[in-house]
Amino acid sequence: MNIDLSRRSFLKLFGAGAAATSLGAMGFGAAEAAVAAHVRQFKLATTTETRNICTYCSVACGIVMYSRGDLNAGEKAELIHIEGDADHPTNRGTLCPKGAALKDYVRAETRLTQPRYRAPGADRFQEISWDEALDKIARALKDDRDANLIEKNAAGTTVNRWTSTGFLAASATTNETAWLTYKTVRSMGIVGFDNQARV
Amino acid sequence: MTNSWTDIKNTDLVIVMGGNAAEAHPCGFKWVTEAKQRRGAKLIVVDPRFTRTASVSDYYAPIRPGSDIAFLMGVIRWCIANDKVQWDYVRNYTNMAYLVREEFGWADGMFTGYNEETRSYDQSSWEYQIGEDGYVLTDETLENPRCVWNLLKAHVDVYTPEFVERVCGTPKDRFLKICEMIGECSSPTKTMTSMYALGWTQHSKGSQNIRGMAMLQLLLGNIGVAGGGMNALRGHSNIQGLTDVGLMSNLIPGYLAIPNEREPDFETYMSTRGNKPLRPNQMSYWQNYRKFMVSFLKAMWGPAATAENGWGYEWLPKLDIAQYDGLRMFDMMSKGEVNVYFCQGFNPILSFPNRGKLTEAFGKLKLLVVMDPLATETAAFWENHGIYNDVDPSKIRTEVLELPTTCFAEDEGATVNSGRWLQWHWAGATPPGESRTDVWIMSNIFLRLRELYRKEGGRAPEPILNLTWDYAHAEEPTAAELAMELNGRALTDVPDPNDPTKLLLQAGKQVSGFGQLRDDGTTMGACWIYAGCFTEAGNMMARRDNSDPSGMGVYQNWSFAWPANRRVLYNRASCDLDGAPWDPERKLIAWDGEKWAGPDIPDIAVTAKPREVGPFIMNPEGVSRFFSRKLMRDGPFPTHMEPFESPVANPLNPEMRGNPVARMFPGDVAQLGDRSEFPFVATSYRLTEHFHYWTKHNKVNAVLQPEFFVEISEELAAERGIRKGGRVRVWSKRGQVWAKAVVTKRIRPLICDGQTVHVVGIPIHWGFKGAARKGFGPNTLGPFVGDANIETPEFKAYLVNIEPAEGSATS
Amino acid sequence: MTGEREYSAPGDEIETRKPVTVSRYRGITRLNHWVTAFTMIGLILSGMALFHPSLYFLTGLFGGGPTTRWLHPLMGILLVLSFLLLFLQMWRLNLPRREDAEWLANIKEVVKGEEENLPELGKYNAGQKFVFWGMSGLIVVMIVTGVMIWEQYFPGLVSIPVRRVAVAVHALAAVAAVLIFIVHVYAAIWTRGTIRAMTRGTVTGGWAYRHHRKWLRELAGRRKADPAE
Amino acid sequence: MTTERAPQPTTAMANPPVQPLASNLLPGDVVRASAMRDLPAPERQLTKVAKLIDVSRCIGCKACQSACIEWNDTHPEVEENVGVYENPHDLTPDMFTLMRFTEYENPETNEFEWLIRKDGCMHCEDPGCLTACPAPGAIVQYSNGIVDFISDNCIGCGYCVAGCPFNIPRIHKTAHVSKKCTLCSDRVAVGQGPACAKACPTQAIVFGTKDEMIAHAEMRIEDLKERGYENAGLYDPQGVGGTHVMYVLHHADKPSLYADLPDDPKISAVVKGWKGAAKDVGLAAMGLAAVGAMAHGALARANEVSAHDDAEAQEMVAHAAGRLTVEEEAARPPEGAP
Repeated sequence: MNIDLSRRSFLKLFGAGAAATSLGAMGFGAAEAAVAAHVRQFKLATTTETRNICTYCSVACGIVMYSRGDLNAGEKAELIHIEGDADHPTNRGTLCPKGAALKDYVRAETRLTQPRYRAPGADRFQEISWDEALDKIARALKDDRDANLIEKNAAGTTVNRWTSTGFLAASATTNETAWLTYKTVRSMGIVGFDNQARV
Repeated sequence: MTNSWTDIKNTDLVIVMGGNAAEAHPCGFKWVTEAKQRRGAKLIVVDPRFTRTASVSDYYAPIRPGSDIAFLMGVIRWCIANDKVQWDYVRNYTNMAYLVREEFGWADGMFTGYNEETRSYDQSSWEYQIGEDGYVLTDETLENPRCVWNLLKAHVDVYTPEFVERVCGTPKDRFLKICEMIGECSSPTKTMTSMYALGWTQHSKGSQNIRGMAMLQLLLGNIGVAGGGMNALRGHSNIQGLTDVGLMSNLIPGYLAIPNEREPDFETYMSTRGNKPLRPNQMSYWQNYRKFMVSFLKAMWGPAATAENGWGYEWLPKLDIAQYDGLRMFDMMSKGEVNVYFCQGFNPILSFPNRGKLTEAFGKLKLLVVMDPLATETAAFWENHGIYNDVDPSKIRTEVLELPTTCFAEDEGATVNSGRWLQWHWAGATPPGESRTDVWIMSNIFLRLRELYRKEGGRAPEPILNLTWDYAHAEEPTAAELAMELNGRALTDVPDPNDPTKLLLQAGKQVSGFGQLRDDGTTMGACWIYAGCFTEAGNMMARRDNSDPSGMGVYQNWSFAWPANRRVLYNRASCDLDGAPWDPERKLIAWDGEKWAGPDIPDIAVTAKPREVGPFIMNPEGVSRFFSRKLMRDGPFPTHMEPFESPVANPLNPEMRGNPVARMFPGDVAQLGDRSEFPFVATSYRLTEHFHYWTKHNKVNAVLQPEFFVEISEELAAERGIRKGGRVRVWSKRGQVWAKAVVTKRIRPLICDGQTVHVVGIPIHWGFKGAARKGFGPNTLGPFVGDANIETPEFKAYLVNIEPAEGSATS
Repeated sequence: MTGEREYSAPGDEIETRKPVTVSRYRGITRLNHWVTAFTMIGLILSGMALFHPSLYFLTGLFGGGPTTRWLHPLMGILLVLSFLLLFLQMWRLNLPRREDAEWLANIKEVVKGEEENLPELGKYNAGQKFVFWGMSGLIVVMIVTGVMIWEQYFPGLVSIPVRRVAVAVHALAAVAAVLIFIVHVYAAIWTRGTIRAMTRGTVTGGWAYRHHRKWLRELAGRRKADPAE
Repeated sequence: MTTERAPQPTTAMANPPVQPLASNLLPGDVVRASAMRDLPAPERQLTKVAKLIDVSRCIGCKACQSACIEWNDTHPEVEENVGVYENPHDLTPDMFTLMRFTEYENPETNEFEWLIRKDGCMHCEDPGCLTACPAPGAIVQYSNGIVDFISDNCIGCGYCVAGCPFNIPRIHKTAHVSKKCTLCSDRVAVGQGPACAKACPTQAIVFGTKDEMIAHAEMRIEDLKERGYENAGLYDPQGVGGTHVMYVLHHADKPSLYADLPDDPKISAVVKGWKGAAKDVGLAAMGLAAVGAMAHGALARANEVSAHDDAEAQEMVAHAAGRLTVEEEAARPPEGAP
């Protein structure tokens, strides 16, 4: 009754099945792939790598993002995995519990995908087009600036100070975003301008 | 950070105080473990809680939240008393021998010049004695009682180990053991590094905490050397960059200042920024201020900025007060003085103190615009979420626009790490839905506003109409275009000042460094300290050569570090007076007889002769300062001040509440609690499993720390009948929260001034949006008080009460 | 006295007189027995598959390993319920009596098939009683240990050390049960005329006389006393 | 078809390849498989690998947990806070590794210590799970030391749970298969180290050949001894033949301080007994009984009812017409008795 397990039957158990019998014919590769299927398929094969920097803290660990699809080739890129960049001098491939889970931040269920508007007194958001949203903002800025900009102080000095509109800037955006934000905000005369350095 | 993450491996002693590096910066903390392994370095942790950093430390000491200055001044006193001073360094590279004005003094915990009404100091006495030659008077013998050395000795005299124990609750034997460990680093070949973060900044005297340690580091000769320095670990990935680029009320990129209204024109503005050297031969680098300012103004307004109109100086807003920082804006908002407010990737409802006040303030806005990749509590401040956000939407009239933005994975550009490395990153994912980059959104807002001014006219349209906008695609400038502006370029041919027949730079070419910036309008450069980041040789920030031939962790060809690709600031101070490294095994630079050279970029003119030019080239003295002159609003030396809400009185002056010059709005005084009603000290902090309020949106991190909790000692739990895992109510004068209780041996009651002080630890991270369980943040409880110099809220030390709350309503 | 039974169960009766056939098990009891029997066989086969690697192929009978894994304990529950019904019907007549000792003392003769010198017996001999009580006890052991190791529904019921013992005890009990099962089956085959008791429900008078004379005698007497029964 | 064969891994500190590589962890490298005896000899011997967890460098940040979830695409539940830092509260079929925290007041130094240990599969040289498993090929051990669960062969019986001396395997509630750390066999197969070891910020978790890991541990132990931890040592328990996940402990004399890490783990004697000779003895006993019965049936005379028995029965039934109860009948002296 004892089963005498030959390598053949062993392989069979491992899922190779008929494929193993024609191993010679198929050559290395497909048959082996079938055999090896029990070690989980390596999920990063044929993905596109992109170098990035962790968005969380200012250790600024190097990361490698793996996506299906290549943005540079004009394709839609779906992020499937992120891990530390072993070439990076600071983190040498390591990541903390936040960084190691970055993919699930990018793909969080609570990511926003559509501009939304909340009317005064409403108890919910409604979707709104970008055009409408941007026009609303520009209008509100224009109206408030025209109404409240302090062009000159009591001494008659031009001060171009606008205090009734304020701007809190993101601290995880790039320098380039920061510079563009700076330009636009300062050109308007906004002084209620701050970032996350304090909190 | 004066140094870099990778430099920490060169240290002999790490002191983590005012931070929790292992938890908040795990991958940076790696370099502490490297130092331990490579050099046998030791790690000291001083913290109210036995943190995860403490779990791998060699020595731990507890401290009462908000008493760090007493501890640090105590260490300085001990080092002086035990001659643990790097004398060569202190004598030559600090202002120890400088004479201070006779009028300056300190008594009852206060410095001379205090004005109770304005809650400020008249700082006129906080100054050096200046000789007839315009230079500071000094006494190299250190005998003059008015020299900084003697003033310092007198100032720290009160901070005996007994005083430290009384104020900080740190057992004397533990304090002394730490003094001894630190004292060893006064050797020129031993260095200590200080790693700190919000544990020091989020106090009403946060800046003075940091100065305290900086002074200790100077005493030990540890500033500018490998493995030393003052290392602010910093928070968000680009908080350094945003500050560098000046996204603050009072800043212009590169740490230039927004003018105040007493500076009506450009020349007046420049007149106080001459920065004439205070000692012979000193570089006083800020003498170049005008070049940076003009280049900035040209970056803003291009051809419209001319010598005639003061380079467009008039178009810059001018401040009437020091700054309109976040706390002030929210205070103004609560009074109905703000109509439109933008939150770009920022969730102030959870991150600023006194949430109740904030919610009320936001309800007084006409329009709130939130740009964020995630659904934030701020965008939904009007939504009712039971006890987690108990508001009535129908009573809130604020219009809200919530704009979906991309995140790091979907955009390109550079962020600046704590070690000032500008690292470029690339997009690798398609943005979800209709989300757009912040650049696209800001451009579109600006272009539409500009169009309105073009069409309709309006108030002061020039700064808007004249703003340079010469991008290939006006609606979405590329990261490279913007980075090139930050670097700066020649607007016209720039002649070589030494040989006018030659060209220094051809029109349109990128500058190679800030040395090429000009004050005549021939160059533009948005942020002078970034000059060199994107040159004619290409994008330096994208460099990925990770070789480190010196083994010092310099990585000279990896990305770009400001300024000038320098990795360790003040590195001239790593060498003795003659230019030889204090420790030849840890050479950053050295004088080779003709020039400075080494693995790092010298922080001094390469041909500046040793013994002539001091190492601290940004200071007009050329040396560093134990006595900080007028630079700090709350005193030229740190002095012990209690938190605004404290369980004990200040032994230096029992009448003094908090920091006498800290930011405190009149309406908020009534919202301070006292120890009779709120007997326990609360301190807030971050957990390693989470990043602020983002990762609660991430299922993985929500799994790792699912629910809001507070941490208390077994003793306090017993006293209040609280069980491990039980539900508790924590309340302050400003609000209440419900949490789970983690009862632990890692927090112990402290004995301060003869009484038992219990600490309640309150992690941040939870709110009413995301994947984790709904919860609260400590900001519901924290006081609306800001640091005297930098306006950080006092999140690290305030008073609360706590009780069991089993079975009470959860929604 | 006439209503009482000492050696027989309700339903046991002389069915025909010439030749004598005796009703030994009612239909419901037989059904009960066969449900138990087939469940037992299923349990043995599935259990054996998990018991020894060389018998793992038996999982094929049940549609594979995972099915075997969930089916086995369900069959176990069925067995317990089914056996419980049998137990309730049979326990009284399986109580030991004095003659059982004598029968056991002469077990050699039993094996030889020479029953002439054995004491007269009721419905069950000591061997059958051993099978009955043995199975009863082992089934209790197996269901208790089985629940302890029933991963699907009771994963954390007992500590791991207890669970280890439970697995071992379960296996040992199963071996014992199989041995008893073999004895039971073989005895039924070897003792000719027995199987029909569980198929047709009746045995011949000779069989009853030879193996369970007291039982036969009681039935013979009862029949007279209460013809209506 | 001609895909390059992946190298054997030597470190976790590398960026995984994206070009397709042929697996280098093959069925032929299996040296032991559950419920399968007489496995053919492997064609080659892989270098033994190991993961070393230096508890003294561990900061309890849970990056390993995070990386594990992400790499293995598991979905642990968002639980509650129950007053501790362990989250999830235990290993689960979706959480293969877990930081366990112990607050310890060292009576020798009077210092408080927060001992943090990463729990998870130890990849025993002599795996109790594999010993206990009844499903052929559900648990395999490769010649590099990795003990892997092959879900397709797993029947979800939970015997591995009883077999494991470290309380590691967990049975998935809906998939009904046993789950645990695979030492990232899918990464190892393409020359990479485990995800947790790569992520670990302080490199408290390192990965390489077992020999290198032991050497690395020795260096760490020396450092710990210099820092006053006299009993620092390596945890590579020989009771299970050594493990391919090892710990550096500051208190190697008391492993159980670290959230009940077994002091001297070995496969339980009960499991060994039940899985060892007892199985064969049991099987033999059952076989013998069956064979014996058959032999008896074949050789011995059946116990048959004789005509005499039938006649006696006839007589008895007829006689009973004389209103004798069974008792009376029995009490009657047998016919022909004196």
